[in-house]
Amino acid sequence: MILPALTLTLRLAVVVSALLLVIGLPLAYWLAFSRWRWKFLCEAIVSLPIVLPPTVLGFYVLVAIGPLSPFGRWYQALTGHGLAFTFEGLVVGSVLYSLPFAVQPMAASFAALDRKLLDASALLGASRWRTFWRIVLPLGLPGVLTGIVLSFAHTLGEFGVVLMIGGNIPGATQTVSILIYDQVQALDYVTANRTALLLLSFCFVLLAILYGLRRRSAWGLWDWK
Amino acid sequence: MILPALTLTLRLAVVVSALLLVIGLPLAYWLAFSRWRWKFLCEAIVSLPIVLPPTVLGFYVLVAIGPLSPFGRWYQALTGHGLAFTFEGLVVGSVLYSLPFAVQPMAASFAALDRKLLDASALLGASRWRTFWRIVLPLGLPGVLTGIVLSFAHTLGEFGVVLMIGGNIPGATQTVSILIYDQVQALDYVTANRTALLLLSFCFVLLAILYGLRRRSAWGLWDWK
Amino acid sequence: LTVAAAADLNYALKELAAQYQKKTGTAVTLSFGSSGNLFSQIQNGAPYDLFFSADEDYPKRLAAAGLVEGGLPRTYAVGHLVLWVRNGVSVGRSHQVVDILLQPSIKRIAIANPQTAPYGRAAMSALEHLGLKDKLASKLVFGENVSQAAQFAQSGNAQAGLIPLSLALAPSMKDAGSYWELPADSYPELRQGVVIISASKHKKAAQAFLDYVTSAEGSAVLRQYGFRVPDGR
Amino acid sequence: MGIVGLEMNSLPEAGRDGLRVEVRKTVSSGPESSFALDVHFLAPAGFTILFGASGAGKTTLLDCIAGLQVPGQGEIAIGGTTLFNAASGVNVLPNRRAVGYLMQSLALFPHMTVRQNVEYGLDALNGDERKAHSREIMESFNILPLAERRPAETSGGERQRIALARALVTRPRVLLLDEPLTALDAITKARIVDDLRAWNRKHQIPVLYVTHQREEVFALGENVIVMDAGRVVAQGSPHDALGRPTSESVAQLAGFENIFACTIAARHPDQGTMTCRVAGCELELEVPLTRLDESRPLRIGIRAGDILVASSVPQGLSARNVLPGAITSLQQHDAKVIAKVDCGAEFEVHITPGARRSLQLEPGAKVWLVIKTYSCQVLQ
Amino acid sequence: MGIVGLEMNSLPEAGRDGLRVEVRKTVSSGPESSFALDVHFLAPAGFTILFGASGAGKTTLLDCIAGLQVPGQGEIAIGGTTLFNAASGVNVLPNRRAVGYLMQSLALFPHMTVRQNVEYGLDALNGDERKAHSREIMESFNILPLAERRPAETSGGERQRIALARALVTRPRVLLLDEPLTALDAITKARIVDDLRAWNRKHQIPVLYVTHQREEVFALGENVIVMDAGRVVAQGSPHDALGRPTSESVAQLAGFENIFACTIAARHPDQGTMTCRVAGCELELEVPLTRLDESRPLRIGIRAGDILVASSVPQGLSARNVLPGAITSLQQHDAKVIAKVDCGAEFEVHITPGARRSLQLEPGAKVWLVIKTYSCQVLQ
Ligand SMILES: Nc1ncnc2c1ncn2[C@@H]1O[C@H](COP(=O)(O)OP(=O)(O)OP(=O)(O)O)[C@@H](O)[C@H]1O
Ligand SMILES: Nc1ncnc2c1ncn2[C@@H]1O[C@H](COP(=O)(O)OP(=O)(O)OP(=O)(O)O)[C@@H](O)[C@H]1O
Ligand SMILES: [Mg+2]
Ligand SMILES: [Mg+2]
Repeated sequence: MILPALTLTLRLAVVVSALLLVIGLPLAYWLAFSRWRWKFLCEAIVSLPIVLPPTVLGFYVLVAIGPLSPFGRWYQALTGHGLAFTFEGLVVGSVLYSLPFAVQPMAASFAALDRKLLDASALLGASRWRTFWRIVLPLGLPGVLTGIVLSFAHTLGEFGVVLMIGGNIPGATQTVSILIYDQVQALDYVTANRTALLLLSFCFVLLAILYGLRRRSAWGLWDWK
Repeated sequence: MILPALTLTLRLAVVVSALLLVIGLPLAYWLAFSRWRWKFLCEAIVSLPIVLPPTVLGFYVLVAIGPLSPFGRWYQALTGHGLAFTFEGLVVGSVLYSLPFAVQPMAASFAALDRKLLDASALLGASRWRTFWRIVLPLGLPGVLTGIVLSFAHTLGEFGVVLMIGGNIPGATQTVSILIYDQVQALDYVTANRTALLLLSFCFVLLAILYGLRRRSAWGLWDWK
Repeated sequence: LTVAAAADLNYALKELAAQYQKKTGTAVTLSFGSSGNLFSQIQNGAPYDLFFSADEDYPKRLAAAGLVEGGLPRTYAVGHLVLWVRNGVSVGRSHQVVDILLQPSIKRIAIANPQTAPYGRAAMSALEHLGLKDKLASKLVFGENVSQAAQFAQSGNAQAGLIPLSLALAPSMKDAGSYWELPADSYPELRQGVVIISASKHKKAAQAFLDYVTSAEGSAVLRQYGFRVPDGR
Repeated sequence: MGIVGLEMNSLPEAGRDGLRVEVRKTVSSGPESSFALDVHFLAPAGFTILFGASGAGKTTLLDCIAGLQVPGQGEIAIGGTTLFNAASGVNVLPNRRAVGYLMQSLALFPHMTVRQNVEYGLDALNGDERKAHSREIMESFNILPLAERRPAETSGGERQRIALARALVTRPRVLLLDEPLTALDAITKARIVDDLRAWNRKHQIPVLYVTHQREEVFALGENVIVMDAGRVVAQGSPHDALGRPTSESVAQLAGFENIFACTIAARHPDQGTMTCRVAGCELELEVPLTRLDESRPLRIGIRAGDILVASSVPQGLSARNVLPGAITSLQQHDAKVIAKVDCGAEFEVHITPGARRSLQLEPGAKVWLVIKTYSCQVLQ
Repeated sequence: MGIVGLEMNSLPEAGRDGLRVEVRKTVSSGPESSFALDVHFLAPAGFTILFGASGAGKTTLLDCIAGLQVPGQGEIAIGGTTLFNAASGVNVLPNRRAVGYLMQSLALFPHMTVRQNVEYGLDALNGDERKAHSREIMESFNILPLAERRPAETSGGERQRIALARALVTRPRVLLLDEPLTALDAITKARIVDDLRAWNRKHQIPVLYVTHQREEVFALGENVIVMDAGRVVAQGSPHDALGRPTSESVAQLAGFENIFACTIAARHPDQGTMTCRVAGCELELEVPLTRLDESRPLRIGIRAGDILVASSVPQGLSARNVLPGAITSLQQHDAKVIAKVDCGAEFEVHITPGARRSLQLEPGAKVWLVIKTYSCQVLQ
């Protein structure tokens, strides 16, 4: 019971973090460098998902992807099944809910970069794309890493959205956090403690390795300061 | 019903954000500048609260501050009442749960500062304390702001911890997010939608003002780039 | 007076509290939650006076731990389990619960989590009794509690749900679909217990409110919101 | 040795045409402090020195050419290619301008090694070619031993050479160098100046070179543009622009140690001279004739090195100005003796230690200053 | 004019004692590239110039004195106060060292205005005093008009002056200036050098001043320390350290344009000279006598400006070295003509344009070089 939940959770967290990287980096780049006058409204909107209680957000997402909404009908027609109670549904909900945690630290660290370095890159003939990969991303890495760690950990722990959209189907949409929740609800504290300890140690090891690597600068990206 | 919940929520969010500023700034400073070799373990630990499902974390906190624990008994003996199901209890739980969201962006932006500026400050006779206030904090403001916005918004939206520790008592520990949750649970969608919309618009206005001010650099702190 | 109550009592208790306040002037603060959460909280010193559970188990456990006034919990209501189907989902002609559940148009069936929610357990044993457990096992989705199961069905993501009658009568559900009661012998009786918390400072008032709820007047309200009132009283 | 690595046949041939610049721009920070740039010049292939006091607008000008700042009005073009035109709205992005720019702040990439910095502009080449080219230029600039370090692990002068190598190794159509050699010692500087001249001979592109130092002007300059307060105040060969300055600011920059406010006392059109009276004293100087109005005050600049000192009245000399005076102070700086001589007005005179010894000059000694007419520059 | 604002009677009196430095430190980035600093000197109150090639270790040394880098071994003390001692583990924090340091990278605070930057070190004073002091020094350095701007809105030279003002306005016990005037034009530089000298007269604290420029050495220096590859290779007055260099690196830094490898051919103890043969040709030079071993090769340095040129065989001169040769090239730089003369070995000779004209020197012309014995420096 714990093993499928653990693999599912990990898969979810990895997929969500990866997607947030893909969505979050350009969004953060835009938030950091755009000169559009109404940008600040977008900045405010990006923070909004976390203002709603997760189950409530999950409920709205559930309605939005359900057969009563145009999107839900379109998706159903396209794939033959609904988005709710599937892994994809979980991903959609989690990405939405963790977006602020990923985008905000990234945008903050991009905005703090020395513009002169971006100028220098352009003057050496680099496109925006190349400048992003070679200058913005490596120098903004502390913020990007923070964003990814926060959204990864948050996806591991969050269960409100996941429960609402996923329907707690063991092996399919039951994550470890739902499992622990269930065990606590069932007053089965011994098992719950064990599961929680497992999740905590696992994450601790993961994060310790990550931060340890960063410290030892095994990436060669960190030690220029 | 909504008004007491709203004031309570705001009070909670403000107190929690303020406390996180007080706890988070020194912690972030330490994480950014300490040279202790085991620091990376602390970095990992700081991220752990969000790995647990909020209700489960709330449950553990409840047990830890409840009359069954030594701490709970001590606190009860000291103050005459328990910590659980009080505003102070909510604050403790929320601070714990939002800590990573506050500390991590702050630490990332502190770590990205140019050390030469800190050296220059010291050479002009400034103590660490003064250097922190005059150099580290203003230059790390984007990260600090991100941390505060994330933890403020997260405190508004989170209900798992709060529900567990506070117990959904209208007027005392029922926050807006619990209220919305309650309304959705009661399948009273019309009221729930209204309350959610209210919370969202309120936060949107708040954040838009914040980001707008920052953009207009009314603080005079932002436009040196 | 602070009353902790299971979520399925939401509408019924609100009405009862309003009537009671009109009658006696005593204000009743209602705090809804899942019975499990409320149980944990009471164990850890929550300042509730009364606890209306959705089953008899949690009150019994509290009683065993010596946290309640008087020996055993009182049963104030018995729940019904119904099959709720959204409008627009084809239910066939037979109108037998078993036949409806086997309709091909029903791809997902929402129930509350049987591990934690009494109505979830009841739903599982009903399915087993009707001989559908294995056939439908892959179609089940689990809500955290009965409300969430109702939401799954109400939002159309699940085509059917096994939920308490009390929720099926809620305004937003009543208009959106129709329900069929499950045979009463297909699941164990859903007796809901109530206890007065021993740490309460308002035990008299709590007793008075409890008496009101179990009075004929209170029982009528409970019946109106989809509960049966227990036999033998 | 020169920088042979820069002949990259694989890259398109750089344009051989001049740089045309016409820029008007106002930068301001608040209502009371603003700076206006208004320049217009043509820089042919080869070195053009931008010379001007601190704050004259040199960096602002280069930023506009590179596309980092947008001028309010004007046009910038290399040969036939328009980089910027305010009227037609053309504004080529910096990464498409093919401009090599060594910024005053260097802007080295802190997270890359020296080699990676230098190779950053070479991604069009394949790995081996890139290695070879960067290696060659790093060798030439004496930074090869640092190749695998990061900029923070190098010294100030080393950083300047890294930035210079990074800007040169690409094949720009225009090169902008903002005070590239300030942090270098004389020897290293001389070697790099040689390399730059060789590079320029090979590439024949316009190079705008900002410096404050006269030696660099004369060592590199074919063409000098003197800027003051956002405007071009002189342009021409180093000798023309700095040797015969016509405005006081250029004169000061060019090192006229003696500048006197004068009025015209008499004109001698037959001799091509006029007599000027130094304000505040009885002194008169014969200077070259100009068309200036009698009534207008003018300024005369005389280089300290152009003044001769004699310990007795000089006889049979062609020089028209022979001014008796007394030495007030003597200071030896390096191989140069700076004498202050009071002839009514105070003159600064530079002589050699040998001359000092042979003339036995001491403070208080009576001397005669000999100044050729053509050593006196009339400044407007 | 000076910097009157710096007499702050409200602050404690700065120490009048010298700076004693003894530092050994190795910095490395990877196993194959490391740099070792090993210096030992005493700097009295007043200017001490640190002179040395790029990468000689000047900045590393200043960082150690300021406490930004920690030496591996040694001791640093001002007067009686020990700032660092490896043996006893003393290491005073930078903010308690009372060291004023103008870093090579300036490190201006980007989020503060110029005024706030300058006033940063003055928080011990009350508002009015602080305003007055910062105003005075900003006026003196000509940056008062920029007071309300941020560093990003100023020019490179202006930034340098802001950083200098920021370092001077506090009342340090030691002042470290790392190439403070590189980005300034000659006039501004001269004015600030004057201010610095006035400041130094008033404060009498040790000032370590890093520069690459000979003029600054002679303008400011009472005491020069020449560094090379992490070591002190010469120390003394500017004239002693640079004028009579005893190592080749100092000679190059000091501008010996002619350096020849020689062997000793004969010694003439009675005349105090010896005859040296320039390697690779038949040329012989009379140079001052040294105790050097015959067999060891030595180097002779001769300044280009110390060599006389004659267009016919000179008669009746005390100079011992008269070398016939032919002019191979003539180049005019500014007011100086650089002639290359082939006398077997090639000599660089600097003459004045006037001399060139009167002697009618042209490439190919036959000339005689006259070199005094004492113009030949023997380098080890
Ligand atoms: N944002 C601004 N607001 C007002 N003035 C500015 C701003 N930015 C620059 N300036 C002024 O513009 C002038 C020109 O600056 P620029 O950097 O072009 O000078 P520069 O010739 O490069 O000087 P330097 O030799 O010192 O580097 C300076 O006086 C500077 O103070
Ligand atoms: N981390 C490091 N690893 C190896 N070598 C280093 C490191 N940091 C500095 N160096 C070397 O130490 C030497 C001295 O550097 P320093 O900055 O003191 O030179 P400098 O005399 O100030 O030169 P400049 O005049 O160019 O500023 C340089 O050769 C530099 O490359
Ligand atoms: Mg400049
Ligand atoms: Mg240096």
